[in-house]
Amino acid sequence: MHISEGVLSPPVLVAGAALTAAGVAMGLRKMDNEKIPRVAVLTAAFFVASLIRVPLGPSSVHLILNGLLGLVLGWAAFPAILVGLALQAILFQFGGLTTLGANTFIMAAPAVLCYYLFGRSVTSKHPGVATTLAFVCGFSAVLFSALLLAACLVFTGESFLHAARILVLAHLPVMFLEGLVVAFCLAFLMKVKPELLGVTHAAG
Amino acid sequence: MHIDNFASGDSLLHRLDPRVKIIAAMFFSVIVAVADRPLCLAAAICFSLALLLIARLSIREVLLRLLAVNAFIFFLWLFLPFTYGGEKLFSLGPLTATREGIIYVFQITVKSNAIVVALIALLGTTPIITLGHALGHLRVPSKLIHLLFFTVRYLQVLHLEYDRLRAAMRIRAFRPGTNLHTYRSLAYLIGMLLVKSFDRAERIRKAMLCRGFHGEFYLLSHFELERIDLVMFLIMMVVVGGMASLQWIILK
Amino acid sequence: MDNPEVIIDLKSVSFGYDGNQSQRPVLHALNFRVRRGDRVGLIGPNGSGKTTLFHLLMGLLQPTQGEIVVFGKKRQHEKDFREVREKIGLLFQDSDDQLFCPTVAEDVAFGPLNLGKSQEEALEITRQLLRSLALEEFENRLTYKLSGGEKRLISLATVLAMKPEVLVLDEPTTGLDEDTVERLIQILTSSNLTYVIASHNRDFLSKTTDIFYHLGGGKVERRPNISAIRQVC
Amino acid sequence: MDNPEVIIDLKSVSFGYDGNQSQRPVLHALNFRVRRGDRVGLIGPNGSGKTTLFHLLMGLLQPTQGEIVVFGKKRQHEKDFREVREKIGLLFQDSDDQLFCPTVAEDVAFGPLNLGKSQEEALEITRQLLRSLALEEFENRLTYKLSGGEKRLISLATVLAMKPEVLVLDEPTTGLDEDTVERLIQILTSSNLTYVIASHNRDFLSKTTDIFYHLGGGKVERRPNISAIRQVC
Ligand SMILES: Nc1ncnc2c1ncn2[C@@H]1O[C@H](COP(=O)(O)OP(=O)(O)OP(=O)(O)O)[C@@H](O)[C@H]1O
Ligand SMILES: Nc1ncnc2c1ncn2[C@@H]1O[C@H](COP(=O)(O)OP(=O)(O)OP(=O)(O)O)[C@@H](O)[C@H]1O
Ligand SMILES: [Mg+2]
Ligand SMILES: [Mg+2]
Repeated sequence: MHISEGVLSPPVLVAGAALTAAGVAMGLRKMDNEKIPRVAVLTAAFFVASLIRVPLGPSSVHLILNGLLGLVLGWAAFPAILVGLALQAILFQFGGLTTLGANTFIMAAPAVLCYYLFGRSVTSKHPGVATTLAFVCGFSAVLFSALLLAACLVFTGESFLHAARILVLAHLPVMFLEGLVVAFCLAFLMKVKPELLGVTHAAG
Repeated sequence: MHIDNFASGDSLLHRLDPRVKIIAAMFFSVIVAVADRPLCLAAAICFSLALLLIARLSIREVLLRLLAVNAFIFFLWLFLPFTYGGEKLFSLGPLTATREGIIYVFQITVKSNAIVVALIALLGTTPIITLGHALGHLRVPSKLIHLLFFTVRYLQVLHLEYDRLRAAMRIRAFRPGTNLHTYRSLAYLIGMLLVKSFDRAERIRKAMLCRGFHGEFYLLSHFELERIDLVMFLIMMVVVGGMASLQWIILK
Repeated sequence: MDNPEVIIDLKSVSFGYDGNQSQRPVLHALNFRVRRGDRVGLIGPNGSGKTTLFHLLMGLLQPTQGEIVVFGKKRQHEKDFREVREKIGLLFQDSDDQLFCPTVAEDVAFGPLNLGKSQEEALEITRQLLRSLALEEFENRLTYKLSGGEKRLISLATVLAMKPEVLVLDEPTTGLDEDTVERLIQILTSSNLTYVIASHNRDFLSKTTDIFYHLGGGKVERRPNISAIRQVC
Repeated sequence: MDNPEVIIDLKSVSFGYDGNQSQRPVLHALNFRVRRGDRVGLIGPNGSGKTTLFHLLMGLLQPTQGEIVVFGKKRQHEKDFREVREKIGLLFQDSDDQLFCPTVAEDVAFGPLNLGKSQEEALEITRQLLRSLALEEFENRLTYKLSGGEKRLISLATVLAMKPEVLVLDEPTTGLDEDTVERLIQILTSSNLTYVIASHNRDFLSKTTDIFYHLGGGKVERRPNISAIRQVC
């Protein structure tokens, strides 16, 4: 989910950059030097996970996993996603420099939102509740991202309205997929290493 | 996982001070991203192509990259010509394409590709770690730089770990498809990857303690601006300044 | 292809890792043949290419030259190897890389599920197998928290759950205590599977296998008995 | 404490991981003593606790029971171990855990910088050390692009850069080709450091060490020579 260079209007670019700068500043404040290696290794893990091609009908998609990333990293999601996107921009030329702010915000803001909305509740003792919330977390993180992306386009120009609407709709299957994957993944983490989800709370 | 694909080379651009390249790339990207006048955009494309030639990169490789980058642009071509108001050009069933709409998407296409090509030629030609050091000198917060360094450092390590787990799945006849079994298995794979990363981070922490780490990181790299760096910097700034004046001053 | 009994036939296979700065290939025009019922021991020093050989056989790596014929068919593409992977079970050298599900039961059931079994069938196979290996107590344990030896045995179970015709074991005894090694010998010798074992453990090999090959200099060579192979470890 | 020559003294140390489902502790009332100038080889099967022992010694894990006396002082708290870590250099089992800086020079200089050296001094130490190890060509290489053997040697350099009095090496030869092993033997034997090496490689141990311990069942026991230790690998 990247917006290419040259698409967004200057006000949207500036707003995206400013919001991301604030988020990153917040994330860096909450991440002292000792935590950098941990955040970085997990960032690398999420980066690798986002390269996995997941079949979806006749085609396949890449996972976004920003909901899960938010649960694990909390506010550090901002610097983590910024670094991830900068790497993608330099390694694969996805996204770019001027859109880095907007693209980061599109993915990181929902991640942090998920951290606040679901951070504690997904660790619920009741497995049904935990699974449902995990699904909702994965689903809504992508939904929020798609909506933010659409908003960026529509604020750039009315003429993008149609394209933006289609973009959100096209992401619907991805949202279900992400919900499922995050639910399964969270079940795994809760069983195997619940400390991983505690990282955020210790950091918060 | 290939990192620093375009960084091996010995062209003028490869040798240029990374700080110069970063600043030039920044100014260029910003100007082009907000520009909309044909002359300015034409100049931008020429500048990008010139950089590409100076960097002597494999054209094939660059085109392959551009193909992937243009997926989003292609998507816009499906919509914008028909939703941008203006003078009717042709109709496709109920849809009417406008002249202005086509010009608008064309503009976006040019801008996007000009920026990406310049980024490949300027930033792609520097190893990512060197870029990090340069950003450190350009006053990007050091926490962010170290986060970048650690992430790059462990990207391959984790990718190899992923490859091994994936091979373990393959030899047990795993074939991905659109079904719950696939999603569950891939989710477990991701979970295992995260758990292993978490454990590795703990071992790294211990290794750092053993070497006396007490919360401070240091950046060791230093760059020397040579005459050629200054000359190139001036040239690029003049070009970018020229583009800006084509956009905002000349022929207003 | 000419002999129906030959089930694995590597013909003049060469392989080198690109990444390897020393340009010398790991395997060089190697020939290796396994017939149904063979119990083969493969000995070679560290880095001689045992793991590489097994990965080529399973289609996880592609040879730079030569042919891989398994079950009478030449195997070249990913889809040719699907059948190979259903019938040949590989135990990885590092069990840490082989288990990825949260619980032992889920990991063992993963293979059968991939072979198209239903959840119930897969669970049934899992239970039965764990029982027959005297590992039933592990069913609900977390794979991540198993000890090295336990991981090994469970990895073996995940491979056996696919009911393979041939087993390929890459250094199965590393990290196992004596009791576990005994148990492994028991499991192997009481099965009537065809198998190939790469190991540094001569004692183990002489108890489980009767055909010996030495891997070195990129080639395998048959030896009349295990003591004809110079101490390597 | 009573004998000034003893520099490492573990007294009746016990340790178990909580996470370990099998409740048995990894180390049990273990005694282990190293004197200045000793060159100790430690052999034990996988999972016997070699790495755990080393981590206890460095204060990376806390014993559940027993005392850790290093350089004549009882070490209990994090700050007691700061001095230990300056004087004892641990080479980790996995070099990827140990080389965490982007470039070789930065990685080698990391320790000296933490010991309070200035940038110039640290860089000078780094250059000199790399030269003395014949690794000067690596100075500006990126750590993630090194091969396994190169990573090992550079890891050793990062440890040596802190000018430790004692070296503790956790399986230094795994994954190394013969030339690198030779080089390692050379570096170790030509130094006059006290060191403890855990390794499965008997040949390597017999060339580098002269006091042998066996770790098993949670205890270490001294053996007169390496062949008195039952084949474990
Ligand atoms: N992914 C890789 N990239 C580059 N070189 C590799 C890779 N894997 C293995 N090698 C090299 O190929 C050679 C053969 O390796 P392989 O793992 O097959 O040996 P092995 O006989 O299994 O050794 P061991 O007894 O240590 O398991 C070695 O020299 C090794 O360094
Ligand atoms: N972080 C951990 N949590 C729980 N158990 C652990 C942990 N690390 C090691 N263990 C267990 O402690 C025991 C000793 O492990 P250790 O790594 O010290 O052995 P080792 O002798 O170094 O083995 P190797 O030769 O494989 O390196 C093993 O049974 C292992 O499974
Ligand atoms: Mg091997
Ligand atoms: Mg160990």
